[in-house]
Amino acid sequence: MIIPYKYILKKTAAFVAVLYGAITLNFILPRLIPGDPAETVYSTIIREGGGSVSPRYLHQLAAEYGISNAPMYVQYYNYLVDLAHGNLGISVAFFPEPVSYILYHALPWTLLLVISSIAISFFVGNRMGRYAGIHRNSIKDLSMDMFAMFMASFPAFVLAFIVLDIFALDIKLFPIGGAYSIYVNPGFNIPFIISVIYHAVLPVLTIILTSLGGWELGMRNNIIPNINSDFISYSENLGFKKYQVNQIAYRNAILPNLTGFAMSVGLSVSGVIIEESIFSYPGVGLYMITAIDDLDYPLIQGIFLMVIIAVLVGNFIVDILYGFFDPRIRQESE
Amino acid sequence: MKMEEQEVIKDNKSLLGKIINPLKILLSNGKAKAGFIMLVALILFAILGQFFSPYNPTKYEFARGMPPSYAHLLGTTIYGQDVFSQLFYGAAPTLMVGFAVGVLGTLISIAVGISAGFASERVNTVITGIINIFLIIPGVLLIMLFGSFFLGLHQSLGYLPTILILIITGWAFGARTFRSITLSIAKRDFILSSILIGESRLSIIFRQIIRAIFPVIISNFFFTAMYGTMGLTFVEYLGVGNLLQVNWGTMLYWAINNEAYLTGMWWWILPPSFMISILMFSFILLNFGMDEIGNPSLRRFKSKNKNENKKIIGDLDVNIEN
Amino acid sequence: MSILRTENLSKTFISRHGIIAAEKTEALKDINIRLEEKELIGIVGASGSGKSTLAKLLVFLYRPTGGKIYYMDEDITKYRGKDVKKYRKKIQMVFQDPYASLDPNHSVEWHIKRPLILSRYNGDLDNRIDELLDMVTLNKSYRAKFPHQLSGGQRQRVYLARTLAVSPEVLIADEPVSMLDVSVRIEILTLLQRIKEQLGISIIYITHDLNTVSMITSRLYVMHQGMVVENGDTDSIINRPSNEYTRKLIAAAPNPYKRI
Amino acid sequence: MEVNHINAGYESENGYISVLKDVSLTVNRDIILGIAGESGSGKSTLAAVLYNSFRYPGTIRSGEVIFDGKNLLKMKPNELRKLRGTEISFIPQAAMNALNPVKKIRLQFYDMMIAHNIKENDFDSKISSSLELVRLQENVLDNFPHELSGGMRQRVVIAMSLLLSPKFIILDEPTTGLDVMVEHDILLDIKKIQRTLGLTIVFISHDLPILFGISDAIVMMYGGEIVESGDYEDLLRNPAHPYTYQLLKSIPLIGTKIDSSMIMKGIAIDFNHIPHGCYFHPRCNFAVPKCSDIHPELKQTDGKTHLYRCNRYPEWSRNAKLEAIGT
Repeated sequence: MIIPYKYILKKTAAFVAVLYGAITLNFILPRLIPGDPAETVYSTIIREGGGSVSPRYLHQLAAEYGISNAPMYVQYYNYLVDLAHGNLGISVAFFPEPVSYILYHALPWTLLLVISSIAISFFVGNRMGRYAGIHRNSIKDLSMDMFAMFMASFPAFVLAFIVLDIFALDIKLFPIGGAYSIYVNPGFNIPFIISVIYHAVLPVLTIILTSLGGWELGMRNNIIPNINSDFISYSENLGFKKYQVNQIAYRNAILPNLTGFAMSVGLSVSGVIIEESIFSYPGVGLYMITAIDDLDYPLIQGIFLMVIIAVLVGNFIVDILYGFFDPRIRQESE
Repeated sequence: MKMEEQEVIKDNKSLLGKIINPLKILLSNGKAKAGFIMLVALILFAILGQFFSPYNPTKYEFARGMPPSYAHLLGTTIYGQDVFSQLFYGAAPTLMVGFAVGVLGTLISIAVGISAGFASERVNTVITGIINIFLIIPGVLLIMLFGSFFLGLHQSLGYLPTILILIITGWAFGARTFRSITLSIAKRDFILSSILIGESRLSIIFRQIIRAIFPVIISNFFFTAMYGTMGLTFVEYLGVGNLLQVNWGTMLYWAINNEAYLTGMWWWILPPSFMISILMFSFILLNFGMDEIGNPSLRRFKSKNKNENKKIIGDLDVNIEN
Repeated sequence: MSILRTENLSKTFISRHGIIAAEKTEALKDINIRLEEKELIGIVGASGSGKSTLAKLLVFLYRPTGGKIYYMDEDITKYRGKDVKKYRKKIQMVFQDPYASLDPNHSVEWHIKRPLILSRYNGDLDNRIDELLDMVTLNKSYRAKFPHQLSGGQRQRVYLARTLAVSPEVLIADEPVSMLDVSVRIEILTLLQRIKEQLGISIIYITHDLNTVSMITSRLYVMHQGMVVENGDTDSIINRPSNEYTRKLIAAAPNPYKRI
Repeated sequence: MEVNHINAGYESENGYISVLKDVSLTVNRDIILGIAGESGSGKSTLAAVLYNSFRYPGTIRSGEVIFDGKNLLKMKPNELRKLRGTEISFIPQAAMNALNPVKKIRLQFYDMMIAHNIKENDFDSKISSSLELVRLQENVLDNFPHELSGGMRQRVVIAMSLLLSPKFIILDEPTTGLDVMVEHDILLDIKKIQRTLGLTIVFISHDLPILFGISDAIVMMYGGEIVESGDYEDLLRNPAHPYTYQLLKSIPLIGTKIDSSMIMKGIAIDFNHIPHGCYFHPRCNFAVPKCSDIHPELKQTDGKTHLYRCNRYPEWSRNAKLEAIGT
């Protein structure tokens, strides 16, 4: 296998640049929001019954944020140093838990939802698109497309409520929330794993249903020009078997769909955050809603950073894989 | 088919002709036609809603949580508002947000995308980087961040903050499309030829590139409008919009927050969901139909002369995904 | 005084590999050609010989990496901005593929009108358009047509009218007939010849096809791998090629009377 | 191969457009048959019909293509598939697009053999013998198509089409887009392969000089019908149709000077507006009034194998000769 070093190098450089941009944005944005986050947090703590905290804590809080009278570049430096040590500040809503601790516990659940739903909907959606594309302009194609468009036109959370209402409340087939049953022991044991899967079915199903349409339509529109392409008709003319021809068209069509991954990961994470709040799934999204309600800036900031890093890493991996799959991309960048 | 359309266009140079002819092209596609009819019906619904709303949609003047009846076609909310009035009256703002985001977002995408496609390599790389950052960051996060930034300002600014948030989070999709499409068109001989005869860049952009990518612009408009509608429901659902306004998004917010799905008040939660879905569906159909018009290899019929066909298509046949 | 001449013209393409590495490809090496007034010369070479790069250098679509281009004995290599625009009014280029060089969204009339407006033509535009169409043996009825309604040969003629609208002094024709049917080629070639004779425009005809180039040009440059390997009088090159590569080219020229 | 009374055209939004009109021809064994015509003469349509790869919106109204006693057009898809690449093969126009851009050449060869259930042990020997035919080194196998030059890609395509030693091959403008030297080399190779392996080739091109150079027999197409066919020598020396004569005259040649009598007037036929009478009469230098009324039938000259479709042969031919002497 040829290793596309230059391509990897280029992508790594881009990854680092975007990551740095996101980290900096995360530094700037809270400073743009009117009002001093430290003061907001402080007053929230007092309002929520933490009356005993001393005013000195305000200074301490300000320090936590890196908000001080120090010049901007010093603040920025402190922010980067803190970040390097994994210090994301202290949450307000879940006082006195550090943000990093909350994220450490929430992120695995979110990753579980994101990865499983993206994997399944990518696979199923692309297969559906392949089916529609191969039978293009037939009733099979039309019904497939209509289904995809119809599913995509539901706001994600509305669909979630419908699913929740039917499957969890009416026929009580699935639990209404949580990530696992309180009767099982967390750990690597079979009852726990089964319980986790059982609890993940509804949220994953909803995310799949809402994101399926995009994959289906994208794949269909990618595979049709491929089916009409010269190399496909040449393969047919050489007597390739039907499945070989379809496989070639599919493989070539799926490559541009992979670049669509960047968008889809972002969208899926959006979907997941919403679903988690509806299914009370203890992932990042659930904490996010609470954080927004309580104006928990450290937590918002932490989640923001965590999600972006996760998405960037995901994209980076896809990009690198893409370089191995499509030799043309390698050449373009070489 | 193309040939005929071109002829019709040049025969009708009047303003009316300029409106009708693109419409004819749009309606030549089944999916676009279905979407168009649905959209027109919704627009009519929205206009009528501004004048003929049976009750004041914001007043809490009726019995609470009544099921549908003659007096209240879709019953009342838990606060005693008439649901049908809200649905009727809230159509216009919902559509308005969708269209505003569609138009403004597309304009920004065109400006950014085309200038990136036409700029030097370095500028192009920088703009592409910015586009990618906006694409990769989950929209919900941005909506929340910018939403909380605007939270205190909503009352005085009406829908402006919401629209602004959605444009900020929604322009990048289109910009990416326009960038790649412009990059491929800018290398074509007919653009080089215009450079040689001394056309300025702006002139080339406005006279040639915009025309060449017009179907993509329209398709992108519907896509962004779709995003705008979906985004409005998100903004409201996440509670970072102005919840005192009446639109389908806020209706959903209140219905969900009062657990209408648990208390069996289907008449409160289903109508707005249903209407939003129809609106989204019409936008998706129009978007998809326009894609097929702009990219005839997805269409069933081809023009007679194979070679010719290829060349005409060649100018629009740009893979939007890349 | 030559109207156009180059002195050791070179072009090296640098393709970047991310941030560190870069690869250089020498497309042209020390090209010296000259074009006299009212002359039709040919540049012959296979693909990859750098002949298209040369064409694009001469009209400033690329910038040279070495050497100089003289227009009327004036070094134009350092021209920027306005000067480039002014120079381009004197020199125009005809592209290989007439399907691609006309904008499918605009009529024939638009294609000819734009250069007239841009070059501030003061006479009657309508008459001038008809005149130009007439020059390329097309009648008025073609004004309203769109490129896809024309045949390949007609498109190439419309394109010629477009370049003539700028009133250039030099025309660079890069493979103007290789995409056309054999039966149409002669028509375009006679047109080139007539443009030279009637309008006094100097023409560089760039091609890989020795058949057509030998029919209309007075002098030839044979290019191979970015260098001029042979030049001189067309007839003497055809009859007494001194370079091995030229001999191969002549042998490969298609001929119905010669069995393969 | 025998082709009988083919009528074919395209479905469009304005209805059916007829392209091929009652085309019949016979391809003899072990020769190269050239099919010539300008763009829009229906020759590519004919190529697709011959190979039964004419797809919607293209439709075949009637006719049959008999190959080895069987009608290709009536064959079951799977039967046809098995035939393709093994008995009968196709070399397409644009070699740059005919190969899958994201697969190494070797794997594409493998795919081809998997499709025809070849034993895995034979893979490498078959590949190397077919590469040898087109004078390619084996190291091209580990390249992606875009890493090869246009000429090499075309050779790979030829090698692939010949891989399972078919006896009958259709070439659709195989050298378009290649430059003269490469074109010349490839044509020489094709001819050599044809002679050594005893192949039957149908060679389709608009490039008359090449076509006459390589073919043993020639069919001239105009407006979707055959206007002349016969031995290449007959057509070259004694064309019976003015179209052939005018086309040959318009060929640019080294050493001749340009002259306006070489110009072929008019443009290729538009299938939407087919002229009345002889399709060619608006462009014919020898047309008389009756040509715009009577649509000529295909007739035989004395030479038997030489067919033509003209109202005025041999008068026009005599006139042309007189003119040539006069000037």
